[in-house]
Amino acid sequence: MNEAMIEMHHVFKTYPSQISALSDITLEILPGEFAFIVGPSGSGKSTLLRILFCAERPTSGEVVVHGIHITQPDFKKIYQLRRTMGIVSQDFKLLRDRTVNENVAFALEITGHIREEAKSKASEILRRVGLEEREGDSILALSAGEQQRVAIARALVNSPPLLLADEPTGNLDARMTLDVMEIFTDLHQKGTTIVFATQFTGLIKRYSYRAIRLLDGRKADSHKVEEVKATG
Amino acid sequence: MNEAMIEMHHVFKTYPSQISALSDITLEILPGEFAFIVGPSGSGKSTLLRILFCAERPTSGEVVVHGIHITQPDFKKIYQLRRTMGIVSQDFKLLRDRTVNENVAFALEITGHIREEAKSKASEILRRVGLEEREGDSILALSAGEQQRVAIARALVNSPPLLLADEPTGNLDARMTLDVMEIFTDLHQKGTTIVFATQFTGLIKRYSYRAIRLLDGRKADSHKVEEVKATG
Amino acid sequence: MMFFLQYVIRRTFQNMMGNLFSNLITIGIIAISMLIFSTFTLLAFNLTNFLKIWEDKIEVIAYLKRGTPSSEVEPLLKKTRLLEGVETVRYVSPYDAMGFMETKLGGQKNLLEGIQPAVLPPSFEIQMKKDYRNSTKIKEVVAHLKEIPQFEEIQYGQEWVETFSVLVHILRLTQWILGGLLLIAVVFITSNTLQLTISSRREEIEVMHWVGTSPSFIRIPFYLEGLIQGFLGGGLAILFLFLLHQGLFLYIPPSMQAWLAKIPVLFLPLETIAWILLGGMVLGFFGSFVASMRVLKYK
Amino acid sequence: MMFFLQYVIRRTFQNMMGNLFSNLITIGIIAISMLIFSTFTLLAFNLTNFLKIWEDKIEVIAYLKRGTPSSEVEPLLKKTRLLEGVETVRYVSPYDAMGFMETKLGGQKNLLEGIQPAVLPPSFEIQMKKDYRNSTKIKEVVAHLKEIPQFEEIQYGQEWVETFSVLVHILRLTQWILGGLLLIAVVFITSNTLQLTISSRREEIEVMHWVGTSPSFIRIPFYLEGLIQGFLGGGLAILFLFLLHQGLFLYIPPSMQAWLAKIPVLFLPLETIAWILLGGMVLGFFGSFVASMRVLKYK
Ligand SMILES: Nc1ncnc2c1ncn2[C@@H]1O[C@H](COP(=O)(O)OP(=O)(O)OP(=O)(O)O)[C@@H](O)[C@H]1O
Ligand SMILES: Nc1ncnc2c1ncn2[C@@H]1O[C@H](COP(=O)(O)OP(=O)(O)OP(=O)(O)O)[C@@H](O)[C@H]1O
Ligand SMILES: [Mg+2]
Ligand SMILES: [Mg+2]
Repeated sequence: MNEAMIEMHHVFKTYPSQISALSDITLEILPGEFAFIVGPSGSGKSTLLRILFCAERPTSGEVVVHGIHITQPDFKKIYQLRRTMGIVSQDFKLLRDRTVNENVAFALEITGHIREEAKSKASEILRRVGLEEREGDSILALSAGEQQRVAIARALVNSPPLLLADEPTGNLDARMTLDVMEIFTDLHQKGTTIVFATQFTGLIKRYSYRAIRLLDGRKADSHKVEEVKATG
Repeated sequence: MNEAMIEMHHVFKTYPSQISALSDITLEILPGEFAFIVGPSGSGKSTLLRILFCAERPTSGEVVVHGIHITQPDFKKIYQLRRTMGIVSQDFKLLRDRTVNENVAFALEITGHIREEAKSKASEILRRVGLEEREGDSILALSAGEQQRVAIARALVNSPPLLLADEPTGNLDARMTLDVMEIFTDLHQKGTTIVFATQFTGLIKRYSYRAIRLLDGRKADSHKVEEVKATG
Repeated sequence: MMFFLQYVIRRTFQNMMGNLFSNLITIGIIAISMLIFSTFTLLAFNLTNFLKIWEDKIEVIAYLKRGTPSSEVEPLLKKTRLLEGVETVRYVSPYDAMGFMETKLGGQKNLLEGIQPAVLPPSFEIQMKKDYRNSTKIKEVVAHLKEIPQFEEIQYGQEWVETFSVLVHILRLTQWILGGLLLIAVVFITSNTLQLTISSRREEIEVMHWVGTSPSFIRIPFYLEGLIQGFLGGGLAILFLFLLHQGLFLYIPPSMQAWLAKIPVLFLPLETIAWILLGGMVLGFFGSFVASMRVLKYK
Repeated sequence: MMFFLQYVIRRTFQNMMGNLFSNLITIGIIAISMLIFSTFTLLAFNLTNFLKIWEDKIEVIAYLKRGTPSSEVEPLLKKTRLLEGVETVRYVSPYDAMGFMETKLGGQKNLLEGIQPAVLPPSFEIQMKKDYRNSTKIKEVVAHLKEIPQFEEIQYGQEWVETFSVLVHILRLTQWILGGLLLIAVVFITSNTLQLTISSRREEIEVMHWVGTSPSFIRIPFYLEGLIQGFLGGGLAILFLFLLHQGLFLYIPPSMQAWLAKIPVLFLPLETIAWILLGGMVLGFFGSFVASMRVLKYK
């Protein structure tokens, strides 16, 4: 096996409609690293995260996560892999007819936590994202930014070793973005590997983490991985 | 009747769970005006736009749009009012199982345009937001930024005299935001009234339009309407 | 208007195709319900028809005293014919009675060999007028007959007359109960499928509201869907019933066919078929109406 | 394990409550289908039972020549009893024959007044062994009987025997065809509702996949739902059938009850009830299985 948390070797992703979303991506993310994936809209950031999450299969190339080859994974085992990851999806993927707490507790329940335990753990993490007063509300009663914070809470509640976050601050205002970044930095310091996709170059300028830049996804040959070290 | 396009008099909105989203809002937007609604996440921007769009009823106060009192509107007539408005919803509200073109053409078809005409008009507006190559793709095949542009195209296709846009550039990168703002500015110059809700203060700094700032929606008494004139 | 119709038809078609499987199931279920109902209607129709034929056969037999002189028969016939409620009277001589017994005994008619007809009593077969063919009225007529001294005994199928009335009664009652239940079932089922169709289109309907679609544009396609489902379900039921009706004759062995030939087994009259189709459509429409009341609130 | 069970039950309950209306409809439809099926089973059961009783009555009548001396009767009886296929033989004297005729003629028995029994022929009533009670075997026995010179004529209900065979045949065939159709219908209906339940939960299922729920956690509640629907549907059908069966007696007028008393109208035996319930569950499960195959692909 390998010591890297995530490895991608010459990964190509061409969607059925001949849209090349990723082309010849090779990268390595070490355990405990905090990596930004940056690039303009449509450059393939979400595609990259979805591949890591086994929600999409690469057209060619090899992907290794946690030492497991997930290029052609056993469909029946995907769920076990997913339990080791927290994901913040760009469209939140929350249950509309459940409350805030239920949405977060849900992720615990299905992994075998008893209900009360799941509830109280959910409360705890919701406090951390500042939604302690909204626990009993339905998801539909939340503003976009609030929903995004619920999605973040759900991704964190299992304390996964790997966190995949797709534009997790896209609907947050400047102050909340700082709050969330603080949580992420905290997790990073505790050893969690974080992959953070965003198009806001402002963030990578402010935080001096490694940034992997994807270029416009429409032109297949321009797909390159660049290392951008931003300063402070 | 009145010459203002939009009037709000002492509008309060308290959601059933006792959350006060708007409190004592009084404002007036003139025909042809371009107005930003700014404020942090959860400050009531979406609520304000939903009230103007008759998707939500104010708890008290009076709202007049196009000279029509919509505080207690005739439910059967809402659709006629909506046809005079274009709305870009924060969650896009696109049809997932239709193509890009169909999503835009749909808004024309239901107002009585024949199919071919609707299609070609949709193509035209989609070219304007840079999605001419994606017309035949399903909405699910689009990145978040691309979906947002479809939502903008749909709002514009009917050439409505009033455009309500809720965070329409939230998923767009810097370059695309400029493109969209150019379209909006263009429409504004042709006489369209535009209400543009956003939390990105960067935008209001760059464009010297009137900005109405909402303050934190959680504290009812701090709800105030401020006029912020930003300079170029 | 033309545009509206075109739109409604296209959309209904899209809706139905989008939920093809559940539409087929609904149509099938409506067809089954309507089949049960129309089978029952057909049965009731034939039974009523059969009972009418049978009703005509209700008769009173008055046995004359043995050895009544034939000169007395003619005036007696006249007298009987004049009684209230009596339609026709037929004189059955001892010879006729012998023939009747032979028929009645069928295979065992050998028993009668060697019996002289003369030992049998003559009798009158009395047909009642239509309005008098029920147990109360017959009893009245029988009472009058009993007053005539030349009659030894009066007999009539009292038991059968009573059973007959009960049968008709049960039939009518069952028809209404079963009919009612099935109608409710059809409305529920159509309503349910359409409700599910509508909820599976919830997102779409929300978007339609969002872009300013008029309520009728949203609803009418669903109503039409219900109508079509009801119509197709009813049509299938009738088709299937017709095939069953035809198949009955193909399958039945010749020996029974001869027996059935005596009772005409009719198919439903065109008018009833039209009513069933119309009924299916009304039910389908009603189902979709209920569904849209429940689900299609304007937002 | 305990936790898993608890989870599955809670979720199944949530699912069913969330789609309560369509669940009720499904259960109702399954109940109707099963009711039709079990009504048919009950009818078949009773008819078979009735036919068995009737079968016992199939007999051959051999008329003796008129004036056969009574000394010859005893040896003839013995001889007949020894024939292959014959079970019992009963001697019917002319006096017995007279009594029989009176019964047969019922209301018209007055016709017989004045007839001397002596003019009637004596006869043997011959019961067949069970295996011989069908048209081919009876014909063989009759051929043997015809060889005995003391018999004037041999009679048996040939027509009835044939009709009987045909009836049993039709009954069996219809049972299988109808049964098969209804079973398919129940699977389709359950599958359809569950498919709709599943699609109405599509978003939720997607989220479940997203947070790493194991496939069995997602599927088993749906299977259980199908099982429960099938069980409740079957149970309702049996309950309703039982009420119908009981109600039959309450509603029928005393005159007919006496008549029905002769033919015992039985309810289904416990074993059959168990099979029907089990069948409902299997069908429900199968329906949900088909539905989840169609809709629940892992993403
Ligand atoms: N299922 C799909 N089928 C076809 N094309 C797709 C599909 N998903 C994504 N694409 C295309 O692949 C490209 C990359 O999409 P992706 O969602 O990865 O972009 P992104 O970097 O996340 O953009 P954004 O910042 O707008 O979310 C886009 O052009 C998109 O239209
Ligand atoms: N249907 C609802 N029921 C109860 N509370 C609601 C409902 N919709 C919104 N709210 C609450 O009202 C407040 C204002 O919400 P709104 O969506 O208007 O905020 P916003 O300014 O659009 O925020 P964002 O920038 O995050 O979209 C929030 O606290 C939100 O939770
Ligand atoms: Mg994306
Ligand atoms: Mg908002």
